[in-house]
Amino acid sequence: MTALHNTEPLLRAENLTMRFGGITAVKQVGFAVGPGEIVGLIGPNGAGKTTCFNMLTGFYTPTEGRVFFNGTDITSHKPHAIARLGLIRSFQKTNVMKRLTVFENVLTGHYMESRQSLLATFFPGEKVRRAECEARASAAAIVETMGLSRRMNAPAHLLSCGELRLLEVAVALAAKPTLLMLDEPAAGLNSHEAMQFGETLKTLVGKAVRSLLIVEHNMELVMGVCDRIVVLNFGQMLAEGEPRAILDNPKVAEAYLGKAAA
Amino acid sequence: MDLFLQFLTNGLVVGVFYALSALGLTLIFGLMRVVNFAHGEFYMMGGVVGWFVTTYLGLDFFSGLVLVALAIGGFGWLVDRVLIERVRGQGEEPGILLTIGLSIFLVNITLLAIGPAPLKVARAITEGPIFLGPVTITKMRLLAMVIGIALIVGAYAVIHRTRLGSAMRATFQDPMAASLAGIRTKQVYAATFALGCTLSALSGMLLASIYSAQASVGGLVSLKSFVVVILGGMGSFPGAIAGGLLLGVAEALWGGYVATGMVDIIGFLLVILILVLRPQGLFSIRAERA
Amino acid sequence: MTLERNILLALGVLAAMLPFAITDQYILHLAIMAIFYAILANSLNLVVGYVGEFSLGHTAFLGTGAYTAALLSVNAGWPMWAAVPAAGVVAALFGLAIGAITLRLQGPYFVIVTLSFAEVLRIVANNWIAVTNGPMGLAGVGQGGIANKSAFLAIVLGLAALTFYLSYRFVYSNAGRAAVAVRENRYVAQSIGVNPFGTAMQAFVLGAFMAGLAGGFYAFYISFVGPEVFRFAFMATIIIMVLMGGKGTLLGPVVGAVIVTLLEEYLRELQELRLSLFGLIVMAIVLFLPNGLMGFIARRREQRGDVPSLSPAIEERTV
Amino acid sequence: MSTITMDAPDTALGMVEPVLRVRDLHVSYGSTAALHGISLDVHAGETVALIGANGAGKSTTLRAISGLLKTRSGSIAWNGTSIANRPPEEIVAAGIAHCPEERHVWPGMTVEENIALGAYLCRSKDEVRTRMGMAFHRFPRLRERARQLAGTLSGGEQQMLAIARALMSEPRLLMLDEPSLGLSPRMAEEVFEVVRAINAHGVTVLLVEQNIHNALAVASRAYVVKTGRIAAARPTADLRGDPELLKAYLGG
Amino acid sequence: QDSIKIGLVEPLTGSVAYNGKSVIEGARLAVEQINAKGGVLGKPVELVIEDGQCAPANSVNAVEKLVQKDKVAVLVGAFCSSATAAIMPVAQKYKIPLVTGVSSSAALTEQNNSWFFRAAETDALMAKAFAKILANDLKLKSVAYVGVNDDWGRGGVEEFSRDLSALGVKTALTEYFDHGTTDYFTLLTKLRAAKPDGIFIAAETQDGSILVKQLQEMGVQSKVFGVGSWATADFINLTGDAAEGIYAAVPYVSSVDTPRNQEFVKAYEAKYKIKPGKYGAAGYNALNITAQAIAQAGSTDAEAIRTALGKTDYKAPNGEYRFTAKGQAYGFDAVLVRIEGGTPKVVATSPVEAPQ
Ligand SMILES: Nc1ncnc2c1ncn2[C@@H]1O[C@H](COP(=O)(O)OP(=O)(O)OP(=O)(O)O)[C@@H](O)[C@H]1O
Ligand SMILES: Nc1ncnc2c1ncn2[C@@H]1O[C@H](COP(=O)(O)OP(=O)(O)OP(=O)(O)O)[C@@H](O)[C@H]1O
Ligand SMILES: CC(C)C[C@H](N)C(=O)O
Ligand SMILES: [Mg+2]
Ligand SMILES: [Mg+2]
Repeated sequence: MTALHNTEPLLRAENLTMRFGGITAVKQVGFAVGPGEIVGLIGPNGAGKTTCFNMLTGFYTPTEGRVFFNGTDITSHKPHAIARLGLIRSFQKTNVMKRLTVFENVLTGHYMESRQSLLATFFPGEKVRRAECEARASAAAIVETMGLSRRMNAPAHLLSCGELRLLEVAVALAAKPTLLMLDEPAAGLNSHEAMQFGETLKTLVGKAVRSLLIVEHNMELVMGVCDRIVVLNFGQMLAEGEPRAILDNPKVAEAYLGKAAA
Repeated sequence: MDLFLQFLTNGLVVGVFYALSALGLTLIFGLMRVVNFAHGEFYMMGGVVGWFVTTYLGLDFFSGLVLVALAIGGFGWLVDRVLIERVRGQGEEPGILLTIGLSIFLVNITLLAIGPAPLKVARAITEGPIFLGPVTITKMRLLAMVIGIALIVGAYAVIHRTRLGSAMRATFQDPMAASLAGIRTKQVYAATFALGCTLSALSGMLLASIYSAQASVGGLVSLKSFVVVILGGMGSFPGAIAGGLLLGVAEALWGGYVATGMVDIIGFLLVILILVLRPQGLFSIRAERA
Repeated sequence: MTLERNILLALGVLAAMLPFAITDQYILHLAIMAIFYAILANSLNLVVGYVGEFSLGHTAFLGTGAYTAALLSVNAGWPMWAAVPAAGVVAALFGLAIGAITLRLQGPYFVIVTLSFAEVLRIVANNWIAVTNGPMGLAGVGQGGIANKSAFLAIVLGLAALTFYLSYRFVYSNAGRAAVAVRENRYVAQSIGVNPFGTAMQAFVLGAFMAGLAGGFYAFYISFVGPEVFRFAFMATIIIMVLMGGKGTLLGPVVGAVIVTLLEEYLRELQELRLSLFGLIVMAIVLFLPNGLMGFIARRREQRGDVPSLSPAIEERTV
Repeated sequence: MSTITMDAPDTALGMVEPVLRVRDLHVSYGSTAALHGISLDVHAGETVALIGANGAGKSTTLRAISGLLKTRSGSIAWNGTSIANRPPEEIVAAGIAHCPEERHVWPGMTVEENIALGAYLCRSKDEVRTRMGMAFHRFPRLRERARQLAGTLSGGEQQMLAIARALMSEPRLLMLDEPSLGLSPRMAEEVFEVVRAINAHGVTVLLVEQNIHNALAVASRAYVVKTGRIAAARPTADLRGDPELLKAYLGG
Repeated sequence: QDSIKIGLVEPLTGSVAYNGKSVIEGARLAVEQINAKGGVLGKPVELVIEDGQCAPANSVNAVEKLVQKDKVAVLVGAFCSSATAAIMPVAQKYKIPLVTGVSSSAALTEQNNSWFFRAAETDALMAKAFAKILANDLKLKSVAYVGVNDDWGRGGVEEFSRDLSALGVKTALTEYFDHGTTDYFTLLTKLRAAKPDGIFIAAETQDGSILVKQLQEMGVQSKVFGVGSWATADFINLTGDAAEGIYAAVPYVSSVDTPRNQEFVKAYEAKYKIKPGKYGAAGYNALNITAQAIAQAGSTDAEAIRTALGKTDYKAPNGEYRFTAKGQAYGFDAVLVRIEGGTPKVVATSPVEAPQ
């Protein structure tokens, strides 16, 4: 059993299919993310990457297929139930709590760590107080890591587009993910910032998070951080492999990279 | 069977009236997303001003109707520019509070001006029953139905077939993008609000000539109109018609076969039931994804 | 956080001295009503301000509480100390049942479906004559019990202390933060493990419980309960209090309740003009203090601290 | 419609009156200032890029030009006429299109309706139809999804839609705020092809772009924005050749 | 203190404000006349009017204010029976006499509240007074009962149907409708199918006028009689020719041909440009009864006023008012009218007797 546990991937998707009315957005997609891995999910616009994310994290119920996380079948679980297992995601369309400050956003991210009984809510004891202190300290540290300390107490609606992307990642980190899934986290960062961000990501894996699944169109970033890459096209698997191999794959170049790769 | 037919007819007539009185709200609440608690008061003002212009200015019903449409439309325009404009884009709550205040003000200022008595609005045509087989209906009701259906179809056409209609929908869905497309959003808001008020007032006068006008009728009209709009699905005209007819017929059948004593419960039970089954109402679609 | 707590504590201490300080029965009555409304507004605020969904059916809980207390008192002779907590519990159960249906909906749909529940209950109360005595209502609640205004003031203060303690704890707990997360952005909330339905339900039931307590108190204090406790007019008053004071703060509803109670009372002098003026004042408050009085104060503090706010022109709608 | 002031012969850029002239622009959100005196010129037929770190004020500059934000002080002149603090509707009508950050498509309308409304100010139905044909030609993906509600499109599809919509007004100055955001590398390239093509047809382009390679490839000049000020104005050729310089500008 | 204050709690806003206003008109007229004659105990009478909105809580608030702040000697109100029921314990607690000229629920006088006096008919008393006349003169074999769905409407329907049934009149149908209903076609469809000889309706002006109009639109031919403020100018104006021939049982009608009534009608018309109706008279009477009791008591002492109220003998435009031990008025005349040519013609008069 223990031996098997080691080889068992953290996340495994089998045969995922998603149809919206007449449109099949994702068709029979299967891939896995192993412990300690950084996997990239790429593909042309509308290929079905975000839809995959939504199926993996319970925001959509797959028309067909199954999802396993840490050995449990999480297909069609509720999003929050999946999050509680340690599978945390960010969104492609910027989603933050706009009226809260950066710090409050990140503090709220610690929800799962600070969960408590109803009794403790109304009659908090020493334990609750200590947990609260720890959460605050951790929140401050995460804001720091993401390079947002300058904006610590600014309400989120004051941030620029790029800063918001960083804040989203910070909130996701606060939830202490086992597997972190990021949907275009570097969109809105300039080339230079994106590379810095990539470095940060690499330092996270193994420490703050076990594995990383990342959707991103910034090829420099993807090639720089990913151990393995999965390519979707028109909802179907197009290729899978090491970054170098993907770069050299003519089908990927044709469908996705365009002339730049040539 | 004859009874059933008569109930059904009653229900359909009242259903059209419900749809008609909810029409203004479909624009203002359904499309513009202003939770307008003063809707019933615009309806009420339609009746009261209608009474005033037919009784004191001696206008006939139809000229009165036109004058009422203009007057309340203009008033609605002002309300939007002076009041609603200031709380736009701040979420639902300020609008709710504002229109509750407006509704309290309008009812009571009307009470002050004309008193609480029910008022009689001149009728468009002479009254008299028409017998269609076993079913009785009156000429005035038929006329009101025809006008009502015409207004509903007209409003639908404006929203879905005209440039102004597209501009309205764009403005309510994303005002920033709309202004970048060259749409004069402030004007569009005001025009929509005015149009909604006009429709409310028209139905108010039309129905006041069948029933009667009174300063305090607004509350019930607001409540039922909200029910109709929600039943049909926010912002959907076919939905408003379906919601109105559904409500009318359900009430008629319940009143007919169970008891008239608590017919008002039907609308609310329907809302609860339908929203449990279809959380976006009958005719509305969601365009939102994670 | 601590500022709000300290102000609340100070207010509580001040209020606790009221029964000794005031002998004028009329002022005592106003004080009791204001505190009663503060409890009610606070309970609605838990839903409106912290779950972020606008409930128009809060009178459902006020009403079930009031009817529970009245029935227990009139039919079974329960004393106030037993009937009022029972009212809270029954209202909380109703909260659970109604919440199970309504909290699946959002936005305008939630607004209208909660209103529908209150109306259904009103119509039932009006027609189920065998139990509720229909439109005639239940008279003589708590007869032979407490009749002294100072005693009622002490009781309502006790209830206020309890309910504000509970709200304070809830709002500043992890659960309260989760509720705010749901209010601010459902997607984010879910993705960090918050169950939007469960969290909203907690706040909803807590609010229902507190409204039920208020209803139970109301039944004993007025000694009469009729179907109009479910009416929208009641609801409108509570909404005005919450929004005027400023939703999403604990202090706001208290301020709103006191102001509206006094306003309604002192506008009496104006006779017929009273409600027209009241409507105008409500509108003026929205226009000039769009976030309520507390929001206004917060903004003033913010401006001094130079934290600006979003200009509405390009504020984004969180879809 | 605004008047065309000049069609001066191709002389050195500095000699000709710019079509867009921004001087000492100050803009704030509420009480915090975001721009502290931006000055820039865009000449007819040029493609100019605004680059800079996160939160530097690039988007704010575009918003002020298109009328979404009121200016505190400073001037914005379009073909010699001041357009500062005019409402966005008028500015669009004068020939300036702004494709905003974050797409802002109308979620409850179909792709087709979104595109058609981009030409709201064009009253000729035939003309709108030709322009729509053009849009679908540029973005075939959108033709496939013509009847889909825009809110359900993928991120990149929405981005294409936003660009297509901005082009529908056939502006004389096109302002694009991060057009490649969320686009696949291939799609981004295609979009820049479109930008080049439009530019070749005489449309002036003002571009905010995070993908520096693309930005520098398509633009002839670039302004570097740093905390609400213009830190440098360079021909893109200079910047392309000097990665260190670039790094210094973009580091934030 | 230079005036004697009487507190009046009536609905000035809300759905029954229309009727509440009439009560106030009557009361104002009474006060004007009293003060013109030098007031009471040598001081002018002052009315303090509060809006109770016919809601229990608001009425209680109003009473608290009237008693504590204005220190009124007597309370008059609060129109709807439910609101009156809510303020009765307050009046008792503060030991202030409470007179109502309107609230008609029989239960009110059964609460052993010795501070409460009802200067109005109850539904039971009206039914007893007219059931026989209706059954015999209109030759009714079956009657359909329709009432507004509140305590008053339900009370009226119950009392009339009980008394008429006792006389052998069959009940064809009983239906209630909610206040503010505008469309009665469904109800009337059922009613038409039940084919009654007569239709009893308990409804106020707004509901009643629409209902009667729609009766005509539906082509229902049965005889209509009802209780409520029907014999008023407003009602007849709103109802138009559909009002022709209907009967109404009311405690007061302006066309009663007694000198005292004619004098009242003249004064009322002079002041308000409209003939008094049931509620105008109720306000007028309640105020006169109160003022008279204060004069009798010789002081504003509450106990003394209560005793004096118990001994009331007031000559009203519509007969004489006395109170039973429980505080129920009797001795005044109720009338049955028929609307002919746009005016209510008195068909029968019957003194309201003290209930056993
Ligand atoms: N609710 C829906 N209804 C209809 N079609 C949908 C819906 N959701 C997604 N789609 C379609 O499914 C396809 C896949 O969308 P998805 O968002 O997964 O793409 P993506 O790979 O994330 O693309 P991008 O890189 O542009 O973000 C798109 O063509 C989109 O239009
Ligand atoms: N809606 C807003 N309300 C208040 N402040 C804002 C708002 N939008 C931006 N700001 C502030 O204005 C400054 C400039 O923002 P702007 O969006 O123009 O930056 P940007 O250069 O476009 O950055 P990015 O590359 O991240 O999009 C930032 O400091 C930001 O915090
Ligand atoms: C308006 C009516 C319902 C008032 C009624 N007479 C009552 O006692 O309540
Ligand atoms: Mg995507
Ligand atoms: Mg930007």
